[in-house]
Amino acid sequence: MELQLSEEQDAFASTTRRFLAAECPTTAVRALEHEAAGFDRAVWAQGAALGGTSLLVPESLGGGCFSEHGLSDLVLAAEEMGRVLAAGPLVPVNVVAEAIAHHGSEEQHQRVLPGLLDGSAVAAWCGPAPVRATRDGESLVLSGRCSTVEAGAQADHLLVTALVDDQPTQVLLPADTPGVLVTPLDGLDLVRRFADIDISATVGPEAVVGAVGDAGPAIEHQGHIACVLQCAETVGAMDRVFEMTLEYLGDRYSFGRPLSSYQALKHRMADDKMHLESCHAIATAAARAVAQGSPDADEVVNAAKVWIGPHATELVQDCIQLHGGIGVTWEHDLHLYLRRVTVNRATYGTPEEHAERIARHLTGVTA
Amino acid sequence: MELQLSEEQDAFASTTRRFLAAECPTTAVRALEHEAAGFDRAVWAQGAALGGTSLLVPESLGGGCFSEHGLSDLVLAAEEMGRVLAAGPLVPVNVVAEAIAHHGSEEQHQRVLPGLLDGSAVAAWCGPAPVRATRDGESLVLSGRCSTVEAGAQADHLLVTALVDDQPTQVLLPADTPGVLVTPLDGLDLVRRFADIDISATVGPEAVVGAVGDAGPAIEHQGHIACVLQCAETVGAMDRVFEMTLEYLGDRYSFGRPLSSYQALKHRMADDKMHLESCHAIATAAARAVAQGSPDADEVVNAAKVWIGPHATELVQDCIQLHGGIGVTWEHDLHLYLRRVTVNRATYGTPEEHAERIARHLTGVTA
Amino acid sequence: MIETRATDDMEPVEDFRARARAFLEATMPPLGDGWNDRSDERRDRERELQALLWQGGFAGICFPKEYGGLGLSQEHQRAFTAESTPYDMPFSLNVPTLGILAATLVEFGTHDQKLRYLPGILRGEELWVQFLSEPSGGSDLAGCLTRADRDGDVFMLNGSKIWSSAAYASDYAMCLARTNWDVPKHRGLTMFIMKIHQPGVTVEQIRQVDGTLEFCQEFFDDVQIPASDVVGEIDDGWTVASRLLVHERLAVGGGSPYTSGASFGHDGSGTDTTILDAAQEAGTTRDPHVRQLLAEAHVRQMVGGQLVKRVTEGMASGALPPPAGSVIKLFGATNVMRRSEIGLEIAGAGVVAWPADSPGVAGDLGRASLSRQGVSLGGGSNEIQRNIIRERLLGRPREAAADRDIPYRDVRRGGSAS
Amino acid sequence: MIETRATDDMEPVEDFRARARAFLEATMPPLGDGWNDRSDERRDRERELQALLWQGGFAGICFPKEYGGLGLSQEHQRAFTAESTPYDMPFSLNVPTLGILAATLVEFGTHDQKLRYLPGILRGEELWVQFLSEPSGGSDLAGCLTRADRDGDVFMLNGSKIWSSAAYASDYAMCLARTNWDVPKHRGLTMFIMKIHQPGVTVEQIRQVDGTLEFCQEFFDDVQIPASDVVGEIDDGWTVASRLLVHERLAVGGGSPYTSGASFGHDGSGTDTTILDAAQEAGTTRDPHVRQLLAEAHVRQMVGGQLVKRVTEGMASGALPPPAGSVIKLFGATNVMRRSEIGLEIAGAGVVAWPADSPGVAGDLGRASLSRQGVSLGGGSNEIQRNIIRERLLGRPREAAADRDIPYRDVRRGGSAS
Repeated sequence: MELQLSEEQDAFASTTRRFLAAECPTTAVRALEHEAAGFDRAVWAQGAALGGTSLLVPESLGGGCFSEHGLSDLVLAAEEMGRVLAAGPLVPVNVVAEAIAHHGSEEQHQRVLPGLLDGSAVAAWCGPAPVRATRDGESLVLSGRCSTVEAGAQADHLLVTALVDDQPTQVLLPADTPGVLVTPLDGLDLVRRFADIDISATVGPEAVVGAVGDAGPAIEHQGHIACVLQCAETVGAMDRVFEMTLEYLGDRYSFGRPLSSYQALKHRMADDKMHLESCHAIATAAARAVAQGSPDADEVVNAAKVWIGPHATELVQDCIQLHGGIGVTWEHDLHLYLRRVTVNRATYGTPEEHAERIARHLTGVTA
Repeated sequence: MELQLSEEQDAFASTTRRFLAAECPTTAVRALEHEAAGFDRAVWAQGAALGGTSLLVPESLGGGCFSEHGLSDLVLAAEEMGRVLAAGPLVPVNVVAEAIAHHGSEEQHQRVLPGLLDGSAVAAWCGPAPVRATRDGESLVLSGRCSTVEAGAQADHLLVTALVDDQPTQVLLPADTPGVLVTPLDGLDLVRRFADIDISATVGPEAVVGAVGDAGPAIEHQGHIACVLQCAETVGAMDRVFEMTLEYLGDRYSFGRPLSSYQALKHRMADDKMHLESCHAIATAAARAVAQGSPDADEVVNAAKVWIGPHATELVQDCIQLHGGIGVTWEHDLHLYLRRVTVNRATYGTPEEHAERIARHLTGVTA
Repeated sequence: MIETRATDDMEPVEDFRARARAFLEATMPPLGDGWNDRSDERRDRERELQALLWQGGFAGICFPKEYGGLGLSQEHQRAFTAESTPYDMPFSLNVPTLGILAATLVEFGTHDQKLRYLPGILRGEELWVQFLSEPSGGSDLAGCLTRADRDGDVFMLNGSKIWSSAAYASDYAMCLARTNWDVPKHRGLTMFIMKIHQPGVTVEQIRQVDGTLEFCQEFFDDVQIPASDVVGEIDDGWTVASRLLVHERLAVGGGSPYTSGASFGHDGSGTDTTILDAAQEAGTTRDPHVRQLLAEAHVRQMVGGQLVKRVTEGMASGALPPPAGSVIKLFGATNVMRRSEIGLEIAGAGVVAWPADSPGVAGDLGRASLSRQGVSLGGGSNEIQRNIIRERLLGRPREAAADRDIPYRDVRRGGSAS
Repeated sequence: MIETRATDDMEPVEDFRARARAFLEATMPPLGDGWNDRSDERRDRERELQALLWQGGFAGICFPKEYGGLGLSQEHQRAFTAESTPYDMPFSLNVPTLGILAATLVEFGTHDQKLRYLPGILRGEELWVQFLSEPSGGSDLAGCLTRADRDGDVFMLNGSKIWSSAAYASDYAMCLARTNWDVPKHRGLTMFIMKIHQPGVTVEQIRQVDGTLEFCQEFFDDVQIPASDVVGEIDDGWTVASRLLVHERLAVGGGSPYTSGASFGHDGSGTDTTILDAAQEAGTTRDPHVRQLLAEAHVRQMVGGQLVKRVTEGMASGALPPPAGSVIKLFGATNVMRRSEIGLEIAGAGVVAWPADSPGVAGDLGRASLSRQGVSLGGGSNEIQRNIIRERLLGRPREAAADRDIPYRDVRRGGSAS
């Protein structure tokens, strides 16, 4: 998180934290383990009412934010959600809301945004990997699979990337479009749901978001937003786990001394603190770069993912080690955090994929 | 080093250690820094007299060893040399002596072995990378460059790999063969010398070692011997550096306590000890596998290099850190050790190259 | 120290090997997939396998003859183990029952105790477990709060133990309890043999992150133990516990003379094959970066194997002191951590989600990574192993302890006892 | 705490920026290759560059007006630094002279001391250095054995200091010495201003592994210092030294208000360009494994930059306490270590040997790796930074010290004083 927030941001962060503490304790996460949706729609709607789905949408379309760039506000919510592992499709709903708000038609605005903004509807972002599309008069014939789509089985709307004449195009489909087959998946996180989506459908021109063949920059921007939110969530989770571990080491005695007095453990906590601060720093930089549309946004986002992904799992694992045996029990919350950061590490591009993008920037050549 | 040695091996190791302590202290290494040869031929001859160049040569040809396999004895010398960083072309002389003894003609035996065995002559092993060769009647026309050849400029004999009709062949050249241009190089180690050797020469059939086109297995075996000796030397250096660091930490007080009492340092020494033992274990296994001609010799040698190369530099660097500022001064011997293990890491195949060979074994495919 | 060499009055090792080979071929089932199961069914199966060894006269090769063993040397045991690799064996009886608890009993038990308990163990009828760790104690095993109060010929135990393996399915435990609160902590402990299924003992299984229920917590409520079941001397239980821990490191490392059959260990990061399979599943075996990772994972296993060999041989011959076992333990644990990391990297996006109930290799690697620290905690944490290496193997200063040389009742014991 | 904000009575920041831009363009030479030289010639050159700043009225932007500075805010300083990036600047005067010693003098010096010393510093005429570390002391700066014995208005110093940067080419030092042996160690120290080139002071240059002779050891043989050159209070030198160390961490991290011009730091592992060049030299830029390494090296630099920004801004605003500087220091050092390792891996066999006197990029990476720990030792070792982070930033228990609260003459000081 930024070390200095505006008054409005500070108020938003505090409200969010209070709301999450009341409505989304980790006991609630555990209770949702066997719920198909993985989140509570009533709680989600309350979160939406607090602003959780509207910050990337302009005021004119029912959204609005506190600072110059809605993303700078939204990462505060993402980080708070990470701290408690709150359930809910924050990334896909916001990414799709942003996309529709900025590139959608008026009809799409009216049909889709109100539900996303009040939390009554959910959208899934099917990512940059495209399905095939061929033209059939005014219509597009889509076919292909979108793998491991977050909230794919919970979504009312699917934002799909398709290649039309080899050019990236985005299409918004109702989830119940004939020819759309959604297969829910099992996964590592207790409540974050993914699905495979097979598409074999014909859609009219009204489904296209923006202009046909013109969606490249928008898709890249969506990927950036997804990564920024994910990194903020991960850093929030790391922050909380670190805090829990500090408390644990201070309370616990071994050989007549508090665990926190053992130098080997002290030095590991110092290293963990350093890594935590470095993750905050690069996550913040990525959020800022994307919010401000900096020319180096792609590079900074890639760097954030490359750095935070493995350091998050490493830090949580080290904190588990510092907790001793209790850390690997089901009863303790640590594994919930580990599941979340492990899943985040591997979604919206693995660290290795993002590193490869950095290498392309650096060397000017492909592998 | 093997934890249990035979009586003869134990005696050999002790004699070697006493000899090296007397003749090859690190002050001697420092004194040789600006000597072109990088070693003292008189001391080298004494070491040869103790067995340092004859252990891989059968008794019938003037060599002989203490145990079943000469390499098991020779690694003891290599490890002792590593402990004091003794100067001298141990690897190339032994590799070439073994090659000539086992594959050379009688004429080659008589011409080359006595000098190598009594230490009056030096040989360079130009490695597996081949120069080109074309036939000209009975003769071979060689052309190409051998890069970074250890003791290349000190050698009287050069064992060169050439491709004849695309088949690996080994050729033994006097260093003063017309058309052989040796360029001495500067380098990281104070006394270990390397040279580039450009060859553009015609040689008669008497220069060929073994049969034309048939040297593949011999060359691989030579590479194994080189790696095994190098790993033993590196482990000897690590062992000594670790020992020096234990002593230092025990003697030195900070904040009224011996440095060795600080838990963070204790844990690092424990990790270093673990890595040291693991390097001993795999170095020993590699020596045994090559000595006994095990079918998995290549795999174990590769593993030894992959493991020991980076762990050696890491351990020495950590020991430098534990020594504090004095560790990065010219006056302290630590950097001599660091130079040696850094050079060893990158010669006779880098760890990455050896890892790639392991991957080939594992996956059954090439990159 | 534990090494027993073959002597002339023993059956020659090669003769024994030939007999063992014939017996194994005739009797033992081939090694199948299930050997690494931690299920109750598998445990029962292993009791049966142990009974087969007993009936064939091959149980307890290094155990004393008078208590049902064969009284042979570790060379005989190694020959048997080498011959046994193609067969299914009672692997999990090795640790903790045979390698740790029976070994400790051989060393400290009275003649009567050994007569009474060892044959049952060797017949596969009795599984044993150690009750050492406590909920509030962490690594500080001697900081034991479970109390044993004497009443005539009986001790009354109250307290709780934790992290015992499969106590719910086991028969006996060695349980450390405090019998004297007025002396410094190491000097007021006593080791007891405790029948697990008896009044006053409640065993609860602890659900681990990987879903297993193997580890247990026990609660003692006026549990009665006859004084004849004290192991070693009263108030000298720490001596017994310390040796028990040495046996544990040896057995876990595969260097115990009392274990039979190959020691596979339980590698939380999956085998080489798993990681390689994941690369194959992802189609990345030709990627140079993936190849470096595959090689590293494989090299780590190879080095680990050689290190176990070096250290166990060194300990057996006396070239290395018992604390060297910690080197193996620490290496194994760090190996699991690094290999788990490699597994995650190679599995890539495959760790996130999978078709219902079929996680595939990548999903398996992801799930295994969740409990990877288990190996770095169980049987003495990495931190404890590092202390042992530095203090006892390298012989350097002990960590300052605030509880040394003062009556244990006066020691600070901190906040979060659970 | 150190942050000074622009106030209404100051020249507006943007006006100042415009003036600075014009001055820099007209006066300062463009940034060339030599800025990172540690040679004596470069040092003289930087004295001249500082003199140009002084003559132009741009020296000491945040220093008080009465001592030759401009009395402006850190915002002015940042504007100036931003404008100065294309130009050659007296970079090495920032550390230690301006950012550490002059900063400490501003905080603790008497009016007379500041009047006497600060203008000379700002004119580039005087280089300063700290005399804190001692040969026997390691990280324990307060375990100072150099003694200062008072004789009327003069102190007589005897002892030795080490690891001072370029003391042989500098003019003044702040030197910590023990003035009282009968109190615990932190309470018997005094900080002195010492003229370096005077009778009784011998300066020896220490040859480092990388061949540099920048670091020095000093020997004091009845060096006389007038009592008027005591900084702060007698016997309260540790207060001064502690703040000096805070200024050091800030200045090294690039967060000092007293430094001018970009802070490049000295990165022992070479810049990104070096590592990339090595890959290009080796023809491996398309190798996926090398690409992962190149990316990691680059990401580390990016993250390091963002961390410096976060922490220095946080410290300036008070959101983070001064010990946070240790996070930057430690990160920078671990970065150098890891980047050095990446460099070695990418350089491959190129680190071994090279044509006479032309090591090439790979050889440079090899040679740089030899002294990589320098960054992890100088200015407070990584171990000390970790202690600071844990104890002062996270506020947890101090490491046990055997020398606390006892007269320093009774403290054990161990074997190998050199």
